[in-house]
Amino acid sequence: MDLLQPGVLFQLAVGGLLAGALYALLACGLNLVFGVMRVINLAHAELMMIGAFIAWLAWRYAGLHPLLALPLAMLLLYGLGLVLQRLLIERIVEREELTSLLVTYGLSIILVNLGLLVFSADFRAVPTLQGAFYLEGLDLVISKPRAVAGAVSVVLTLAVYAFLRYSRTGKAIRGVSEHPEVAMICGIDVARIRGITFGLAAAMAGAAGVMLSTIYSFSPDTGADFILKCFAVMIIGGMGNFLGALLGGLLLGLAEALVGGVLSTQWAEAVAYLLLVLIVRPTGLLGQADAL
Amino acid sequence: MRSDLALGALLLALAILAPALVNSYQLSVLLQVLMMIALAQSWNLISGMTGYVSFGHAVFFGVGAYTGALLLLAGVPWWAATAAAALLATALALPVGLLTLRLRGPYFAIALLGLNEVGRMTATLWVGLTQGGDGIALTPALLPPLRTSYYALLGLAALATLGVGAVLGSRFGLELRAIREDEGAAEMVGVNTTRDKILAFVASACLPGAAGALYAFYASYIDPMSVFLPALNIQMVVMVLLGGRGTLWGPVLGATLLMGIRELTWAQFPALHLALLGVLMILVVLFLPDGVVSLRRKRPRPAGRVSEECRERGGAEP
Amino acid sequence: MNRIFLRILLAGLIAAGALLAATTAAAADIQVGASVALSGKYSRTGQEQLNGYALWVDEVNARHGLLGRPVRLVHYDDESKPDTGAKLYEKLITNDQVDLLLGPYSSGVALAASTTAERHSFPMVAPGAASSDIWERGYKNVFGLYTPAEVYMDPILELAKAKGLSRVALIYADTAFPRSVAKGVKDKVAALGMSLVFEEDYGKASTDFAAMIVKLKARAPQVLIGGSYLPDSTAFVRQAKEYRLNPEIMAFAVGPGLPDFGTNLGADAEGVMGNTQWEPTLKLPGAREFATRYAQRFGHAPGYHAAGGYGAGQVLEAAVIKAGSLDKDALRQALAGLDITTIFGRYRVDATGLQVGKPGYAIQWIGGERHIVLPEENASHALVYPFRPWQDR
Amino acid sequence: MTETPILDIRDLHRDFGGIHALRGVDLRVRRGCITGLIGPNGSGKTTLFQVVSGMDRGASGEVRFDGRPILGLRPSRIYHLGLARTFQLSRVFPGLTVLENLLVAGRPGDRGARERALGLIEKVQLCDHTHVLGSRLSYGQQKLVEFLRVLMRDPALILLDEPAAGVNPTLRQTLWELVRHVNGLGASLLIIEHNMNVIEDLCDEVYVLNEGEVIAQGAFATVRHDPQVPGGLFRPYPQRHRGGAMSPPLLAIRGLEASYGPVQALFGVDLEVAPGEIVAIIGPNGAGKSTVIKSVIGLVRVTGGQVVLEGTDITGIPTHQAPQLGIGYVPQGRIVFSQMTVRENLEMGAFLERDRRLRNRLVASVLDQFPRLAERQHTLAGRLSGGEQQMLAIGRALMMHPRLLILDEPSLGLSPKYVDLIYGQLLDLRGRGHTLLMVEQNAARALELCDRGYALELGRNRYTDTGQALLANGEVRRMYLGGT
Repeated sequence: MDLLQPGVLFQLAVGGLLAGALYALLACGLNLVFGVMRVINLAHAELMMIGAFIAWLAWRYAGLHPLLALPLAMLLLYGLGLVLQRLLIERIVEREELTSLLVTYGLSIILVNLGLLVFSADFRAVPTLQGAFYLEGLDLVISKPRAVAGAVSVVLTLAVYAFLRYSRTGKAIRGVSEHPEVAMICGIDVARIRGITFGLAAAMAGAAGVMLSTIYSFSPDTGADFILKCFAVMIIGGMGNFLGALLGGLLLGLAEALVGGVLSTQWAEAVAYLLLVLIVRPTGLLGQADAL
Repeated sequence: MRSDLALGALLLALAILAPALVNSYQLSVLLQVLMMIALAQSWNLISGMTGYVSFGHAVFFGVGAYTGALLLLAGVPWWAATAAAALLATALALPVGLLTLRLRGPYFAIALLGLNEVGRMTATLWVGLTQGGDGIALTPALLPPLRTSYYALLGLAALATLGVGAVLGSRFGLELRAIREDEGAAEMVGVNTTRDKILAFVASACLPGAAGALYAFYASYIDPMSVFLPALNIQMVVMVLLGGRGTLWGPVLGATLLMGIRELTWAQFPALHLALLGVLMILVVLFLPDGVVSLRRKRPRPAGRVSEECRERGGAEP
Repeated sequence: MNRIFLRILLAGLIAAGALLAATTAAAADIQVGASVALSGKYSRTGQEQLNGYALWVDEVNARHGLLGRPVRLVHYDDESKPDTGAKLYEKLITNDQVDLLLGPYSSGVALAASTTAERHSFPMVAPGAASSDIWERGYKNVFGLYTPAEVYMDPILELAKAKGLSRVALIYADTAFPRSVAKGVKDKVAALGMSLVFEEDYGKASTDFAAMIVKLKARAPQVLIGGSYLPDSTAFVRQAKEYRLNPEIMAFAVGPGLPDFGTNLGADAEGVMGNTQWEPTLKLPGAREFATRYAQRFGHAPGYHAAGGYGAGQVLEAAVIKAGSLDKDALRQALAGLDITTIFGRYRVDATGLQVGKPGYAIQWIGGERHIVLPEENASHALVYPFRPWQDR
Repeated sequence: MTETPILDIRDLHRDFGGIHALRGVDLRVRRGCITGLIGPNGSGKTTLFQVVSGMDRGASGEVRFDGRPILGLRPSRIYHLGLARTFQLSRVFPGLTVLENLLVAGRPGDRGARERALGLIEKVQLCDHTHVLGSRLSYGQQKLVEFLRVLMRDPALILLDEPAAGVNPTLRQTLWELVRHVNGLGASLLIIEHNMNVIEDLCDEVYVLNEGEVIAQGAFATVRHDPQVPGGLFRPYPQRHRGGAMSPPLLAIRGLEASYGPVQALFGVDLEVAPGEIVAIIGPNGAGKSTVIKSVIGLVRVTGGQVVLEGTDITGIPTHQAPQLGIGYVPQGRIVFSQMTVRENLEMGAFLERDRRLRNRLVASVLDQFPRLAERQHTLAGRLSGGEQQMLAIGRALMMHPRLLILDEPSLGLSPKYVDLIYGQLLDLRGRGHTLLMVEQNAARALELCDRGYALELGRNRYTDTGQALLANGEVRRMYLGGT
């Protein structure tokens, strides 16, 4: 069958990995927040949409190229993340998981609907990056916006990883994630670190949003599809595992592209959901299933 | 207990008389309130009582809607189609419960969220059965009249409330609440937690199945997006939280309040009313975690009587 | 029983009663009821349709109303949801007791809302719905305005046949309207003896077509038909460019007919074909004037959704005048037999209420503007053929 | 003689990823007997309960209850067979009333259950609390209710995990009477308890567990004199209060009261630490030893009294300010950041030092003191042995040159070799002028080392003197240190 030719599969795989890099960037932030404060932020994808709309506004009204809007969006979302953490998340960090799920769910509804109010459900795009790279020798086409988005996503994800790994604040974040009490007695202000973590995750989501705006058409409610994909990524990579999320994102992108190629785009969309249900594998996630 | 029965009887009487008093639009609003009460009570049974938060109960609603619609098209009478929808949803809940109820906290919530999407994708992709994204349109000739749907949903809502009331006052309810409080300790005092959770889950899937079918008959048109609706999951959660989870009247009050707020706000603030719902959700969770019913003054049971009972017994013992 | 709880309940009942009382105020005006999407995924197009309704009402009133009585529009937001639409038409009919009904936007909502109208035997003029499913249920009270989705692509496929093309690829979103388009395309392709080399549907939210295009390229189609909306058609064209998918004809159902298609794609829109129900440039009585007045009132040029709304009003007006009363049976008869041309085009329905009088128009983006290219008698610009390969641009 | 024991455990093993919590435990509870289970913290007592009750299903070996194997059965099944247990930290259902808490444990469909529950409630004089939510009870009441709960179905065997910890003396008396009463009605009991008086009074037989092995068994009188049994198993002391810090104190604690939620843990503790001293806090489990030091660094909410460091009131400071004030803290259980290297762990200790070069110098100086750590500085801390991890935790606390170093159970769970090593390090630290405040279960070792010791019981001071004096005090030796 023509679709299973190596050339076609290779083409699909490259496209899938690039798309997957974007999932990874988004899911890494979600995972970071989960790791540090055990909060699953259901509004994470809405933060991404804010990033996308910042890019759109900057392009539409100031003619700013998305790559220039990137730092702006990240900065604004970092600030927004700090505020949200202070106003909402800090109040629920120590409460039962249901509370954080519900509060962030509420936040997500608010953001989506305010977005619809302000921007309407119209689909927007930021068509500044155009065209593709044609690698004739390999018989490979790589869409320019996708290549850029993929590269930026991978670079940012690795940069955040390096930040966590080597910087003083990054180590503090890891410390709080592992043993909040011990981190405290090392002189780390845990509430502040939580704020920085949430801000950082929001900034990553914002960056993902800017990149998304260059690839896809989007409307305020586009985030809903992505949050489910993020969960799938977290489940593949392991909840709270940063590099795992990077890997998970790439894998999901790859799987979607291949399924989309071999079956159909509809099935490709189902991949993430089927992975979500994988959470019920008999031993449960992280082998915690039967612990009472 | 007696006052609960009295209140229930009063509400039921009002609801039975309602069709004679209101026009058919008002009746359709009431019908939706009743549907929401039935759904809220179902959710209450599993999530309110055991603390296992389902973010995917709409999947049973969706399955029920499709079952009902397809059977109706095949010539099955509406009431039989509704019963079949309830049965199928219940049958589906058994394997789902077996697989997912071993997961705790967010894992369970996410698994069911995913399940709803799987349901939606199935309805979308299984074109041969469901007509995919075309949806299923039902013609009026097949549909039960509005009043019939209304009474059927009234029956569901009453059944659900009665069921929750019965469970709350029963040993089973006590065990479910013990699971919510401390699953390990519950197991240690002899509660077969696995069996109880699955029973509650399966029971809680039955009514959304029937409600889904009746919804399809009321709306006359369903498609995957409109019945496997994530927003419906949110509504179930919000209604129960708003009213008070794990209580008898909380979901009834929550559903009524929520639908009332919707009726009052959607006309004025079309896009805003969902945002307001989000705000409400956050406020309730943060400041009123036990729901509106917790506002009613908690009068502690007269301590004197109890200790007398206690003392009397003490006196009687040698 | 604790009193506070009862009090809350009582207060709720009183509030509900007051609400119901407030909404049932009678009026001497003729009330025209409509519910369209003002929020949710169809909010933009729904709003345009509502604008069309509103403009018609204003102008009718400026002409001394209907049957000598002023007309008032009662409208709601159905949130783009079928069940809300059904409930709101129930409200319009039984609670507001409106005299006339105009339809909602989108085929899905119309499918649900029309059942409500049918139950009450209340005739409804329904623009904003093109899926012929609506008229296959034997209803007596739903009267379409749009060219049915099934024949949307006929002019373009006939063009392809005339140009000697045979390899057709079909993609479509998985909702009621695009599926109807696709059904029509498949029938027409078979009828014309062409071959369908590729067919795939995709989710409504899907804007990632990379995998699909890679597959498409392998099948080398000459004609690409998309049963699509705006976001997906826009995304598809951008990705088709990246992957250099070069059919001779590229046509989409909804997207290219909208101004945003050009705004979003810029020069890449060039040569893409599409359908339109209506363009201001059509040689129809009053179309141009309507466009001017609409632009004055709402500050932007009307799309076909707005014109459809206005045209539906005109149809309703003609039917009321023909029936001479607001009687439902008389109106139904009038609507069934009416044959008029509005600013939106010809109106004539078959026995089921399906629109059969209005032809489909094919448009093409040429020089950054939409032009009608087919049928030729309505063309505002000559067809540009074939589609210029991306790498040559 | 040939009667089968009600509980028969043979060669029971339980590993947690390389840590052997139980290594071949053999234990028998005879019918109608009260059997005591004693042993230092971390010796595997609670793990044994977890396994026997079915809560932990990862063990290997054989457990027979009333002659039938129960290993691998689910807890509710085991309960229905007639084996019930309580938890070390009370697990009453917080959202259920006292009555409901009991009813849950009753036989389904048993009409007499309510009567019986009310009778039990009455027996412990909780009548006024019948319809009070579990969460509103005092901790002691919670423990009591939890005990009542397991009595609802006349179990043949009851496992009690420190039933009296945190219970006030009056209720405590009630509780022990209830235990006797239940035993009189035919139930067998296996009790974990640190109060040796109770063990001596109640138990027919005692098992001593250490590092997952039974090291002694028999009548209490026999076991007490068994040379194998560590001296750390002691019992309450007579009231005696003497001695104070010689020089102006570095740290002064006055009338300290503290609570965990509704549970008050400290009832006015006084304590002083002079510069250059090693001060040890000893006492049985639940005495409030760890709570004292956690209150100092703000990990526990202080509800009354004062903590003064060099004249500055630091009561209730946010924990993260502790290092700034010159307090280093080594938490219980050798907690290190397992995903970071040894070096990074030390750097975390100097988190407040922003200058990288200075930080490196601090790391170097700590590595000088702990050559073992220097060798492994690039290893992930999670891969170190227990003793090395404890060293690392101490090193981390020393990074900022604290004026006061606080240690919570530094020898807990370490093999004797490492205990010696750690204690050597602590002595070295004092030699270098550090001031140390430590909580220690291993009272004999701690008293040998320290300048002064404070003995706490039930959240109050019971005995204060120099370490040597405490060790030399015959009464203390007899009552606290196993009488050798």
